[in-house]
Amino acid sequence: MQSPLPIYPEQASNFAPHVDALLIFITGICLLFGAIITTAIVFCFFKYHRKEAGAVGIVTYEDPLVEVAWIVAPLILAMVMFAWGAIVYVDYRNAPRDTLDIYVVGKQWMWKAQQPNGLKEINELHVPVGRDIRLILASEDVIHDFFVPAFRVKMDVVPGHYNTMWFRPTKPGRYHFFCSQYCGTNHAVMGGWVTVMEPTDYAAWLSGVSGGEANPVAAGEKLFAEKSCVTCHLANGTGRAPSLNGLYGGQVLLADGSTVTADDAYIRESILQANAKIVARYQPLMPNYQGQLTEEQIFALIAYIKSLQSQPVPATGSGIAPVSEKK
Amino acid sequence: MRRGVLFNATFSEAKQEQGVHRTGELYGQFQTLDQQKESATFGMWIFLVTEVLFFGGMFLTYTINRHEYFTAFGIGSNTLDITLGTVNTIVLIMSSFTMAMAVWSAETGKKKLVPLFLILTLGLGCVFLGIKFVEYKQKFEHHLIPGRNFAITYRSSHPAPGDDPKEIALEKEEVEKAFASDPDANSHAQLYFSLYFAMTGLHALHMIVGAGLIVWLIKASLRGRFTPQYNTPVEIVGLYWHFVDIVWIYLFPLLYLIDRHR
Amino acid sequence: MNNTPPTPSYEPPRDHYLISAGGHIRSWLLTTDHKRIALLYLISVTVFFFIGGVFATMIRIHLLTPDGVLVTPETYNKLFTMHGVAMIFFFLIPSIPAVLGNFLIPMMIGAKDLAFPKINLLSWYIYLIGGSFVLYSFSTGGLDTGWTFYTPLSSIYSNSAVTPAVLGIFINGFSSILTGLNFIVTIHTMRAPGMTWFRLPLFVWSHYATSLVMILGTPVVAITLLLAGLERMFHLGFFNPAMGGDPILFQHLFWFYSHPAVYIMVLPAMGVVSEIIPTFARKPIFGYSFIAASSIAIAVIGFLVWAHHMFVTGESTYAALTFSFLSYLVAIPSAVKVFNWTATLYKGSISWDAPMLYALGFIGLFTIGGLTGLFLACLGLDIHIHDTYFVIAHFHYIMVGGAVMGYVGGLHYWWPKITGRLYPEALSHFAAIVLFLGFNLTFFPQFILGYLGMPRRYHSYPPEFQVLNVLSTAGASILALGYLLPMAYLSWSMRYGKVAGPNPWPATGLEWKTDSPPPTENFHVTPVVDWEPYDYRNRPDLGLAAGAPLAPAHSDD
Amino acid sequence: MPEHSEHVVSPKIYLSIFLALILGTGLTTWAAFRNFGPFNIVIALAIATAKATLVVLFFMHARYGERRTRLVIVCALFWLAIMLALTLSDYQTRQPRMSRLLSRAAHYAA
Ligand code: HEA
Ligand code: HEA
Ligand code: HEC
Ligand code: CUA
Ligand SMILES: [Cu+2]
Repeated sequence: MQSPLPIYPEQASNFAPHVDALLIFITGICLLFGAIITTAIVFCFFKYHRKEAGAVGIVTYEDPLVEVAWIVAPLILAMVMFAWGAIVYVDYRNAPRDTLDIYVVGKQWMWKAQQPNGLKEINELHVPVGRDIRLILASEDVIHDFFVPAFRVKMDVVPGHYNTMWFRPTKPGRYHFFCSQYCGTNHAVMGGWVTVMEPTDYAAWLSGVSGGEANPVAAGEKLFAEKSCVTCHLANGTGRAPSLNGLYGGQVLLADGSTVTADDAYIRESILQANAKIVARYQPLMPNYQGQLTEEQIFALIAYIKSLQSQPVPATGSGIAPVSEKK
Repeated sequence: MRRGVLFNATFSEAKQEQGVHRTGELYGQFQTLDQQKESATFGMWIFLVTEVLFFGGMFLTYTINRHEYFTAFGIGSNTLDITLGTVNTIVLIMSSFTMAMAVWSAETGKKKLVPLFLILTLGLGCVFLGIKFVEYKQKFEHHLIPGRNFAITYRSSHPAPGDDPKEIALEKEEVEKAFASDPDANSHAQLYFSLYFAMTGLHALHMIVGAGLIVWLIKASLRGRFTPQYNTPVEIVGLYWHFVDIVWIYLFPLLYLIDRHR
Repeated sequence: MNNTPPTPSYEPPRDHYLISAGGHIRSWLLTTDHKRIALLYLISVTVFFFIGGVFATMIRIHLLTPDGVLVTPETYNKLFTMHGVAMIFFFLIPSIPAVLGNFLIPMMIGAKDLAFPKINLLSWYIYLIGGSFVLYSFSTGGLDTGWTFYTPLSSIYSNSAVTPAVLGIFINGFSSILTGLNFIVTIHTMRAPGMTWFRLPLFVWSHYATSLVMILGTPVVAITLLLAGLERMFHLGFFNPAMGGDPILFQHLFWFYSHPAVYIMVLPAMGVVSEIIPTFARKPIFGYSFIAASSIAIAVIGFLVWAHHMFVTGESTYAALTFSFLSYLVAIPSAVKVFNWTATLYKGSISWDAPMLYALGFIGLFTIGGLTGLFLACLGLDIHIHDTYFVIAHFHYIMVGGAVMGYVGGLHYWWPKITGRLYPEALSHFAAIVLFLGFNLTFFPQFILGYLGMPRRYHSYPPEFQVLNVLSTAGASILALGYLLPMAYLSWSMRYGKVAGPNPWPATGLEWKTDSPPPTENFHVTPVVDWEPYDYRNRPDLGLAAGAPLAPAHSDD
Repeated sequence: MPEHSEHVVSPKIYLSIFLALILGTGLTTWAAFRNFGPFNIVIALAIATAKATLVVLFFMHARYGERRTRLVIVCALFWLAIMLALTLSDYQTRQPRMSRLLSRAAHYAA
C-alpha cells in the first residue's frame, strides 16, 4: 500500500521506472544547484550584512574563466538530461512490432475503447499484463488526452489525426486514467479505470463478457459484404480491385511509382478517400466512403482487413508490391 | 579592453557631426531635429517588422494548407479573375512608383509636385480597392463566400447569361476532376477562400489606412509644408505604402497563380 | 536595523510631474508624460490583478474538497480561464514594462520622454479598449476555453463569449507592440551624452530584450487569435478538422508567441533584480556584460523552443527532439544571470531593505521555477507531467514567485522616486516574509500533486489528492494577505510616508540624480554620463565612503 | 555611401525600378501558365522576392539607408524564417504520415 502522502504514483508499466529514474536524476542535479545558490545567498546575506551606514562593498569584477565555467557546467548537465529524456521518448513514440491494438475514441465527455475482438467498453480499459499494448486514438470532436499516471504515459487525442501510444503493463491492478487535455465542461470527469489482468484472466474476460457485441472481424466481414466491397475485392485477385489478402503491414506499390506501408492510416484513407492513393495497375474505380461509415465501422473494416493478413496472397491481383519493386 | 572607447559615440554626439540643416517643429522630448527624424523613420521600420510577422502568420497557415490540399486550392485559384488580378498588381506598383516620386519631390523641394504625386497615389490606391470590390462582389455572386452557401460548383452549374460557355465547361471539368481525387474539395476550396478573404481583406484594410494617411499628407502638402528640410511624414507614409505593395507582390502569385497551367 | 545613511530631512520639490500639469482628471487622461502614463498603467494593471486574484481565490476555495465546494463545472472552467487571461494578458505582460519601464527608461538613459509620447498614451487607451472587450466577455457568459484557446474547442464547440475575448486580446496586442516599439526606438536614439550601450543600466537592457519579443511575437498571436475568431464568427476552417484545417497548426502559431511571451513576463523582473542587487550590496554588478548579453540571448533563443508545449500532441519525433534540445539551451542564459547575481553579493555591503528581500526572494523562487522547467523540457518526463499540476506549479513559481515578486520589489525600490515618499519599513519586511512563506505553501504541494498525476483544469479530483490541495488553499490565503499588505501600506505612504529625497538608498542610476518626484521634463539640465554603471567608487556625491580598492581579479584588466 | 538617410534617389532610377516591377509581374503571370512541375511555385516565389527586394532597396531607400535599417530588415526576415522553418520541420517529419485528409470522418461519426 502507499503511504498517505506518496511522492510518486504506483509504477505499473515498463515506462514507469524510466520516468521515475529521470525524475530522480534531474531532481538530484536541481537540488545540487538549488543548494549551492541558496547557501551562497544565505551565507552572504548574513556574512556581508552592512555594519556601518556609509560602507560600500569590495569590487569584484567578472572573471571570464568563471563565467565560462558556469556556462559550460550546466550546459553539459543539461545535455545529459536532454539525451536521457530523448531516449525514453523515442522509445515511447515508436511502438514495438506485434502489439495488441486497442482502438480508443474520445468524445465530449467519455472514452470508448474497442478490444481486438470487438468488445466495447466505456470509460474502462482492460489489458493483459506483460503484453505490449498499443492504443490507437481518435477523437470525434475536440482535443482530448489519454493519461494513465501509473503507466507514466499520455497522448493527445486530436480530431483529424490518428495518434498512437504504447506501453507494457507490468503489474495487475486497477489504475486511474484521466483526460488530460482540457476539452470543455466535464473535462474533469472524463476519466475511468484501466484494469491490468493476468493474460489468462484477460482471455477469460474477453470471451466471458462479450455477450451482445459482435466480434469486429465478424462485424467487418459483414460490412465488407453489405457495403459491397466484396464485389470488387475478390480474395483470389481476379476482381477489378486488388485482393486484400496479406495487405496489412505490407508495402503497396502506387501508380505514381512510390510505395507506402499499408498501416491503419493508409487503409483508412483507402476506404474514405479511395482516390487519394491509387494502387499501381488499377483504375481509380473505388467509390469514396467518406461520410458513409462511422469511426467504429471503419475500425471494424480495418480489423477485418487485418485478419486477412494470414490469408494466402494471390500471385497476381494483389496490391502488395513484389519484393523486387520495393525501394 | 576598455568598453568606453569603443562604444562612446552615442547618438547625440554623433549627430552633431552631420551637416544637414533641418527645420520644422521640434517636439519636446527630442534634443535635435535630426534625432527626431531618425526616431520617426526608425519607428516606422520597426512597425513594418511587426507587420511582416503579422502577415507571416497567415502565410504559414496558407503554406501548410496549400501543401495539403493542392487540388482544391488550384480550383479555388482558377476561379479568380486573372485579368483583374494582374491589372491590380500593375495599379499597385504604379502607385508605389508615384509614392516614391512624391517623396522625391519633397526631398528636392518641388513643392507643387508633392500634392500632385500624392493625389495620383491616392487615386491609384482607390482604383485598386475598387477593383478588389468588384472581385469580392463576383465571389459573392458565385457563392464563393465561405459559409453555409459556399459551393465551388455553383458557377459551373449555374452559368450566368454573359458567361463564356467554353470557360464554364472548362471549369466544370476541372472541378469534377478535383472532386474525383478529393471528395472534400468543397470544404478545402472553402479553406482556400477563407484564406483568400482573410489575406486580401487585411491587405485592403492596410490600404484603407494608408489612403487615410495620404489624404492627411495631401492636405499638409497643399499648404506647402514639405520641404527638403522637413519631409519625414511623406517619407514614413511612403515606407508604409511600399510595404503594403510588397505584401501584394506575394499575394498575387500565391493566390491567383496556383495551378494555372492546365 | 537598516544601515542606510541617516537621511537628512528633505523638503519635497516645489514643482514636479504629479502637480505641474495640474491635478485635473483631464490633465491625466490626456497626458503624454511617460511618468503619468506609467501611473495610469499602475492603476489599471492593479485592477486586473485584483480581478485575476479574486478568480484565483475562488479556484482555491473550490478545490478544498474532491467534489468542489463553490461552483458548477462550467463556472469553474470559466474561473481558471478568466484567471489566466486576466493575469497573463492584462496584468503580468504589461506590469513591469508599462509601469516601471515606462516610468524609468527615459530617466535611466537621460531623456526627457519616450520617443513617441502620444503613441505611448495611445497604447494605454488600446489596452483599456482591449480590456473592456475582455471584461465584457467575462460579464456576459464568461470564457471557458482555457487561456490557451485551443481549437476546435474555442472556435467551434465552446458556448461561452469567446469572440469578444479574442478580439480584446487581439486589440490589446497592439498596446504591447506599440510599447515595445517605443522602447526600442527610445533606447536607440534618445540616450544622453556619454550614455553608451555598455553604460546602460541592466534594467534597460532587459527591457530592450523584452521589447524585441513584444514586436516580433505579438503580431503572430494577434493574427492567430484573429483567425480563430473569424473561424468562430463565420464558420471558416483554418483550424477546424471538420473542414480540413489543422488544430495543431493553431498550437504552433499560438506558442510561437506565447512561449517567448513568458520571457516578456520574466525579463523585466530580471532587470529589476539587476538594479536592486548592486544598490543594496553597494558594489558593481558582477558580470555586467554577461548579464546584458544573456538578456538578448534569452530573447533570441526563446523564439526557438515553442513546441515544447506540444510534446504529446503528435508532433513529429524529430521536431520534439529539436525543441527539447533548444529548450535546454535557453536555460543557460538564465543560469548565467542567477550565478552573476549571487556572485554580486560576495563581499558586498548588504542591507536588509525590503527591495533586497524581494530581489533575493525572486532569485530563490525563480531558480526553483526555472529548474522545474528543466523537468518539463525533458522529453521522457514531460510525457508524464504535461498538463498536470506540475506545470501549474512550474509557471506560478516563475510568474508569481519570480515576476510578481520582482514587480512588487521594484515598486518598493522606486516608490520614493515615483511618489517622493518612503514606505513604512517594518511592515514592508513583514509583508515580504508573509509573501514568501505563503507562496511556497501554495505552490510547492502542487509539484507533488502533479507528479502524482492530478491533471490541471479539473473542477473535481480523486480523493487521494485532497491533502495537498488543502495545503495549497491554506497557502493561498496567506498569499492573499501578503499582497493586500503592500497594497495598503503603499497607498497609505503616498500621503503619510516619510519624504524620501532624491536618492534615499543611495543608488548610482541616472534616475536618482533628479528630484523625487521628478520634474515633468525629468532633469533640470540634460545629464552627461561619465561613469561606469553601478560604480560606487569615487562617488562623493552619494555621500558614501570612498570605497575599497579594486579586487585583484580586476587589476590586470 | 554616407551614413545618411537623405540620399536623394533620382527619378530615373525610380522609373527603371518601376519598369522592372512591371516586367516581373508579366513574367510571373507568363510562367504560371507554363508547366514547370514542382518549380512553378519556386519560380513564382523567386520572382516575387526579386520584386520585393527592388522595392525595399530602392523605393524604400534601404540601399542608401543606415546600417541600422538593414539590421531591422534582416531581423524581420530572420524571425519570419524561424517561424516558417521550425513549424514546417514538424510537418515534414511527421511519422507515420498523418491522415489529415480524413478529417471529415471523425466529424461524421459523431
Ligand atoms: C515567466 C514565465 C515562464 C518562464 C520564464 C519559463 C521558463 C521556462 N520554462 Fe515554462 N511555462 C510557463 C511559464 C514560464 N516558463 C507557463 C505559463 C507554462 C504553461 C503554459 C500552459 O500550458 O498553460 C510553461 C510550460 C512549460 C513547458 C511545457 C510543459 C507542458 O505543458 O508539458 C515547458 C517544457 O519544456 C517549460 C520549460 C521551461 C524552461 C526550460 C524554462 C527556462 O527558461 C528556465 C530557465 C531557468 C533556469 C534553468 C534556472 C536557473 C539556472 C540555474 C540555477 C542553473 C542550473 C541550470 C542547469 C543545470 C541547466 N515551461
Ligand atoms: C501572472 C500570472 C498569474 C498569477 C499572478 C497567478 C496567481 C495565482 N494563481 Fe494562477 N494561473 C495563471 C497565471 C497566474 N496565476 C495561469 C496562466 C493559469 C492557467 C489558466 C489555464 O489553465 O487556462 C493559472 C491557473 C491557476 C490554477 C490552476 C487551475 C486549474 O488548472 O484548474 C490555480 C490553482 O490553484 C491557480 C492559483 C493561483 C493563486 C492561488 C494565485 C495567487 O498568487 C493570487 C494571489 C492574489 C490575490 C488573491 C489577489 C489579491 C488579494 C485579494 C484580491 C484578496 C481579496 C480577495 C477576496 C477576498 C476574494 N492558478
Ligand atoms: C467499384 C469497385 C470497388 C468497391 C465497391 C470497393 N473497392 Fe476498394 N478498391 C477498388 C479498386 C479499383 C482499388 C485499387 C485502386 C485504388 O487504390 O483506388 C481499391 C483499393 C482498395 C484498398 C487499398 C488496397 C491496396 O492493395 O492497397 C482498400 C483497403 C480497399 N479498396 C478497401 C475497400 C473496402 C473496405 C470497401 C467497402 C467498404 C471497398 N474497398 C469497396 C475498387 C472497389
Ligand atoms: Cu476530454 Cu478533457
Ligand atoms: Cu514554454
